[in-house]
Amino acid sequence: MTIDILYFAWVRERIGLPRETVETQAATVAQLVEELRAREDRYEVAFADLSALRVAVDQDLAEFDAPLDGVREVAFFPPMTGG
Amino acid sequence: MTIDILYFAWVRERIGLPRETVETQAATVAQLVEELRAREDRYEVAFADLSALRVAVDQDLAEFDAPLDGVREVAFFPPMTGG
Amino acid sequence: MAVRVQSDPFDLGAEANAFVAAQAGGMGAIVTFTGVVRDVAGGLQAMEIEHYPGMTERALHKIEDEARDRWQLGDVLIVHRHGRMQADEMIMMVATAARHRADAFEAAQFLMDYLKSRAPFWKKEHTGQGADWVAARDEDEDALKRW
Amino acid sequence: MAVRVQSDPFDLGAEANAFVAAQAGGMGAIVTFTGVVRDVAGGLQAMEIEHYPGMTERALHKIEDEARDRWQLGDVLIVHRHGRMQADEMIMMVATAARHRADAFEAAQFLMDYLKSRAPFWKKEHTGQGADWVAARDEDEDALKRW
Repeated sequence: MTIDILYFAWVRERIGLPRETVETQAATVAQLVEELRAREDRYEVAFADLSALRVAVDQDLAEFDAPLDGVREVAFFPPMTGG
Repeated sequence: MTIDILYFAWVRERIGLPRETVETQAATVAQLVEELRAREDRYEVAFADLSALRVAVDQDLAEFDAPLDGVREVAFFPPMTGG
Repeated sequence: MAVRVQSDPFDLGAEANAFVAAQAGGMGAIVTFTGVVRDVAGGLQAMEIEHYPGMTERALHKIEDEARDRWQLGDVLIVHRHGRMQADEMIMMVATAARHRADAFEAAQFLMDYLKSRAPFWKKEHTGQGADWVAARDEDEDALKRW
Repeated sequence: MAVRVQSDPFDLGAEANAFVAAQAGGMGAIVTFTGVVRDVAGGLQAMEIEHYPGMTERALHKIEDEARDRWQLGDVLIVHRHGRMQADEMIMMVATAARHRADAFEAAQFLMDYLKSRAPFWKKEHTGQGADWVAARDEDEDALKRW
């Protein structure tokens, strides 16, 4: 399946791009992360500490074990600091 | 001694005047209240239920047993409803 | 620090903007509370507010001093009207500035709770059926217990 | 109900006055919170706020819906800027209207607590020494536990 992946804040800066489209068979966000980490060092660096990351699935906050079935958009970013 | 007495809200309306100056030997606010109640019916009516009244002595909230020594101004009014 | 008691209307927007502009650089959190004349039952012709000149300002300053002892605050503003006003007119406002939002929020709530029950204002509602002094609410007295 | 995410500055005073004017007759209590860019250490050249278009609006509406489930509210307004701004500029504001002041205060605090940690905004501070993403504070995450 085809999924849009978005990166924000320092995750975007470490990976070096704001979004990309991937073709994946990953069943969960965690499996998608493993696929990305295996690609290149910059992904390995960005995803080194998952406790420092948050994930949104189709624009709702989610956990790393969230399923990807039917999902169109996954976003990775640090804890939010608005307000 | 000479004391200015002020009345506010329905206390003012029941007594029929906003302020008056009295000559008194009362030692406490409660004794002053007894002197006033003895004067006329309208005072008796206004001071019938002390739990419905508040008192300020020289512009600070006080209790009915507050001493009057050196005091220049005593005010009686219902519980406050600002804001 | 400013306490104003006045019969004239005030402009919340102008007060709020001026309040923010006057803060020192570190004050990132600004809270305002505004009280508006409510016409709950329908038929309110006027709200009349009586106060105790002299004691009012004294009481408001004491309440502000107390808030400053409890929280780290920048400026504090209290504006309260007296006299007659109509439904939907603004009665009063407070504003607080602090580095952290918890301080600004709590101080504003504290100011309001004390102002309600400890500052010498009395409200009278005029309707077609006559005029009645607003009774103090037990909840307002109870609200003081949390501080 | 209004949620606005914008790069342009907003006018707190104009927003606050329009918010009060738009309320139905029973809403006697209005609370606003305004967040201002702080330059705590001195030397802040700019604050940059990144957000997640689409999810941001969605998250803010969810937070507002949650507040409406918990308190009796009139209107709610949330305005949040993104992009670059300077020290002392206003970053964001919320406003709440309610019949009773406790509802207006609590709802505004709730909106702020959730907005801080659950709406996708990220702050970056630019100084003479470079640029750093602002770290989330444990206190902000802890603040959610009271609700």
